Amino acid sequence: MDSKKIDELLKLMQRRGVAEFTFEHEGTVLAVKFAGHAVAAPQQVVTVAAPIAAPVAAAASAAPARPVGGIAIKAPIVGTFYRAAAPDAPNYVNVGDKVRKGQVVCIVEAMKLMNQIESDVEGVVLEVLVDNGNPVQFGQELFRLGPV
Amino acid sequence: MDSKKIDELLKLMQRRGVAEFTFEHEGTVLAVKFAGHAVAAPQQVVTVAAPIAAPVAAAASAAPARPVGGIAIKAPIVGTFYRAAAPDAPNYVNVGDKVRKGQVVCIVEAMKLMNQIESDVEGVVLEVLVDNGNPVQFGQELFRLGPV
Amino acid sequence: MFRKVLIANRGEIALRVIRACRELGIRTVAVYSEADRHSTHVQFADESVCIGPPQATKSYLSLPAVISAADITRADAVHPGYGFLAENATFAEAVNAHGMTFIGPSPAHLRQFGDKLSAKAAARAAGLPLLPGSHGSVETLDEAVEVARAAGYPLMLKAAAGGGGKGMRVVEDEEQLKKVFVITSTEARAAFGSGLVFLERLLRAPRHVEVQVAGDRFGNALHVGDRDCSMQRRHQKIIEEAPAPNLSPDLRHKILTAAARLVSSTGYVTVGTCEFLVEGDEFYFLEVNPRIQVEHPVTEMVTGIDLVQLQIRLAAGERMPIRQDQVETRGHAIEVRVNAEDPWKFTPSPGRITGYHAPGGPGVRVDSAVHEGAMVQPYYDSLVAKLIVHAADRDSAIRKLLGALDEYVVEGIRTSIPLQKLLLADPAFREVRFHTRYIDEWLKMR
Amino acid sequence: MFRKVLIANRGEIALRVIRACRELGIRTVAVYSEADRHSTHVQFADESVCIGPPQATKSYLSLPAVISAADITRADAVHPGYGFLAENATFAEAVNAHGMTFIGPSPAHLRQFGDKLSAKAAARAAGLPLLPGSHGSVETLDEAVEVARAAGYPLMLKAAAGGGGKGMRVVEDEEQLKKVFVITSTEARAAFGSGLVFLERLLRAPRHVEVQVAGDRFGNALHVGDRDCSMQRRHQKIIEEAPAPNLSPDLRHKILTAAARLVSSTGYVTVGTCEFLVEGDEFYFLEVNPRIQVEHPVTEMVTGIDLVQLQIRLAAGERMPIRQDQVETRGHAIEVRVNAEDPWKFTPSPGRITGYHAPGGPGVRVDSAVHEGAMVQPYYDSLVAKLIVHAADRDSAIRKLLGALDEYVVEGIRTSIPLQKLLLADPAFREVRFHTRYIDEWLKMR
Repeated sequence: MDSKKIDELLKLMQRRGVAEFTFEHEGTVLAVKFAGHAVAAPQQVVTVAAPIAAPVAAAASAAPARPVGGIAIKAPIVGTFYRAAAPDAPNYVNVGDKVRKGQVVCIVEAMKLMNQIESDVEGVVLEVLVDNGNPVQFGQELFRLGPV
Repeated sequence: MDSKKIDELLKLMQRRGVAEFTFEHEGTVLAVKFAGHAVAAPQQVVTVAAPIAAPVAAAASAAPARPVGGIAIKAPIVGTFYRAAAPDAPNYVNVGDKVRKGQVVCIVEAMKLMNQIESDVEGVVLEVLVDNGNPVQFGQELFRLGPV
Repeated sequence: MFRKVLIANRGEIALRVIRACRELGIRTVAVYSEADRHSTHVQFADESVCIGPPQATKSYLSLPAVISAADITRADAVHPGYGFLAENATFAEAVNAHGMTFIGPSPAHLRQFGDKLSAKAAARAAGLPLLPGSHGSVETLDEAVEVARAAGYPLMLKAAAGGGGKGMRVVEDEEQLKKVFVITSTEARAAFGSGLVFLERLLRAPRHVEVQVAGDRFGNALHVGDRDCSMQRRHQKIIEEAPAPNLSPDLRHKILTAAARLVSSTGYVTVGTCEFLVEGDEFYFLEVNPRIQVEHPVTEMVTGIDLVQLQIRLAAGERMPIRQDQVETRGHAIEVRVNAEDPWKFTPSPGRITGYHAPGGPGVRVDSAVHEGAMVQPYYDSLVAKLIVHAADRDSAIRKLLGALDEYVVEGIRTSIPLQKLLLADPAFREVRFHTRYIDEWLKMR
Repeated sequence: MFRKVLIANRGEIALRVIRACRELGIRTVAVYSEADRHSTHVQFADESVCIGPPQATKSYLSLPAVISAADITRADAVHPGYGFLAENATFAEAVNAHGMTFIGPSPAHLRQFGDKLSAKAAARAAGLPLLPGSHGSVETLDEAVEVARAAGYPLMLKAAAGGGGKGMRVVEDEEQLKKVFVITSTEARAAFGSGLVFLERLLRAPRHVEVQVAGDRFGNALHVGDRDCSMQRRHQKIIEEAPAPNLSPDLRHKILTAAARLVSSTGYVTVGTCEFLVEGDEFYFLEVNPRIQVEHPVTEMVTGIDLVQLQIRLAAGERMPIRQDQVETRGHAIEVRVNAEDPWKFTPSPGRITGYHAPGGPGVRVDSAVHEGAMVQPYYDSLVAKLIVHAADRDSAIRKLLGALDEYVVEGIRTSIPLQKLLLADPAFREVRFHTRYIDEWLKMR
């Protein structure tokens, strides 16, 4: 495929309003994306990553990215999530409460140790994302906070 | 697939309101995404063949696509290429000769049979691409013809 | 030993032969159609030659194209793989006539075993048990009726030149025989060029047991263990295993020695397969496959013998490198054929493989010619890969295979994997309560 | 038997353990760092738990994170793989303290064999030959000089807590010993927290021969054959094979029985490796690796024994399922480690794999956790895959391995494959004229 042929192809595609195309012929591959087109997924026009959609393991508790808005407080360690210091104690925080930076918001138990988890942000509790006594993974969202 | 065929395809797809498509035919692949379409997650628009660049075997005689211009006469069978009917006979054709459709231009020997190869096009011989007595693969270019 | 072998095939078997040649220090020539330009067998051979357009009749099945490719690359032997020209006696003759070696049996043996009637005659001469029936073609309806009365119903009426389940009719009684005799013969003539038909007792629930055999030019013949290939859909094998499970030692011994006896008495050279039907404690000769078979890996896994290397060495005139008492089986092996097809409708599913992950680890073997980005062509058979596992016993092998199928990811095309997972988990398979029509009946029940 | 096993590892060994568990009918839990979210071991486990950020110290090496993940998934055993926490006695204790089983030896055995001096003491007690030297730490220079005179030069001065080639110095004569004694001890204290050093005779061209061993809770101990891992670069094994080639039957027998004796005398439970140096007809105990090793597949290939399944069964308290006389080796196996690194400079080469084709066919095993599109992380060790071949003899295995490496396509990152091809083709390797420093010297000569 010489440059004449390529130019011909480019002109043709532009004329027909093409944003991107790939042309493959006898081992030659031409992949083109025209400028001025906001096309999503810019990383690898070609050779799509296509992470193998294999039997995706059911996570102990898959962290759902529920788009409630606001900022999340995430679990800094793996363990069991408790909303209160003891079964009969009041919850550290409830929906609607204002939370300061450094305030304890819950406990994550790991290796029999009760780790007090402090908020690293400020805001009002919009939602509690994990039920009391449930396991949480590292990085799992625990609370959603909105602006004060 | 020439540009006329491609243009035809593009028009057809546009008329039917297609946003993106992939067309594959006998080893040729064309993947196109039209502009002006907010296409969601173009996950596998392309998936280029990406033939693994493995130890590519040396073909018995790799068919080089030498861009001399003009039209090619290709080998219709595998075998040994001879320019003349016998070692002491004159070449069927030489550079500069005019060739008619149906004219014998060479011999390809296969299974001890001398197969006379006829030209399926008309023109003037610009170049002889294979040396006398050399092996040729199916589809390998033998001669280049220019306009009369 | 050969210096350079041309492989007249494509796909996984072409790659299998390339691997065997490489280990034997033999150079390889791949041939390919225009559709297979980027195929794995072309990439991994030492040389390659384009022999024609995508249609198999004009490329892989074209005798002049293949011979000529061997000629111009100065190959000294041709390996036909399976399918295509593998059992074509004319092709084998042409290879020999061009001063090259056909890696397979002689043209005479291809003819002998290519014809059902002469194959059965050879088996009978070697003392192998045959199914009751005509033991040869029946010419007239009267003759057929007489043979049928002696053999007993139900019977199969078969075209002598048929195969793969084609040209066959079940006959339940004399009335039906009278109805279908002429039409079967007429159809056979139209379909296979020969109207010869024969009669054979129909077994209701037989198992398909076959024996891997080998012979050399010095009269040595041996068996390399048995396989069970009863799990078939419309006579197409789907799951194969070695050894055949639940055979009594006595019956197994009888079957194995019968097969070796046939090799010995016919002077067969290179490797082949002797197929039997087994019902209860009885076994009956079915046919000989004079080639390397798709399912040969299960035998390799349990015996540790490389059958393709053995085939090449025997074709090159070497003496049998092993004695019968050196053939030992260890553990159990199962193979499934991963086909590019809809697992339920069995319609072909060619296309580009957009995601690929093959299973691995101990006891897992993959014979394939595909990879991510590879194109499964619509022109040829739908076998994409063979997955073979080997474990200490049959139950472990089934568990291993199920795990490996779970790991097997093929995206962009549909494959037979979902069907195979169900079949492997089926109690009848686990408990060896199956026969050659089991899958067909199972599919009807679903 | 266990119901659910948490695998405290990643990469190919995590997948290897998943496969073993699946065959034993055990559920699996994968743990992963944020970088490994899309890794194969996560995809193929029954459950998975994210345990921390990419840095290993905060994820795979974090004792609380791993224990806690086992806790919340209610696993009843933890398999540590190799590396990371595999030989950490405190971790094993914590696993036990949480009511779970550590799939490996007892914490006491981890401590005994984790310390070079107590390991040697145990070996000496079992009657195993040791290299001449201090057989314990030397406290003062005077003591060192005395020991050195008795053992003979050249010597190695080693930190008791060192390993993997770190904290070692070659001492050619007494003068040099006087120069480096104090500095080595001081460095050892800084690097390993212990300044204890010992002296040992240096062998000029020893081979590294190791024995796979196993023991159960009922006092049964056996060896599962030997391996040669002399092909090392800076004490990192590059090519491993089984059995160790060119050992006299007498020497091999001595080495194997010595290893089994050590297992027996120490009451070691589960699988492990006993390493020796061999020079001429002499062999010397080196150390015990109380874990499953990277190179375990070569032993699996020649013996047909699944060592990871054996390890799990022994950890679960089962009796040894095989007798010593049932351990038979068949053929020869070789493994190469495919690392993501520059083959000549040995610098890591992480990144996305853009093209991938793994070899297959008979006798070829791939233990990997990658595929096309997979990301090789920069945070962890560079092992991408292990390629293992098995053939009838060593020469065939080398040819098969070279062919398989030719088929192995890994695009997007650099790998050690080109180096390994050269090494396998090297006459010294083929003729077994190598020793533990062979590759380092060979690299200098290039």
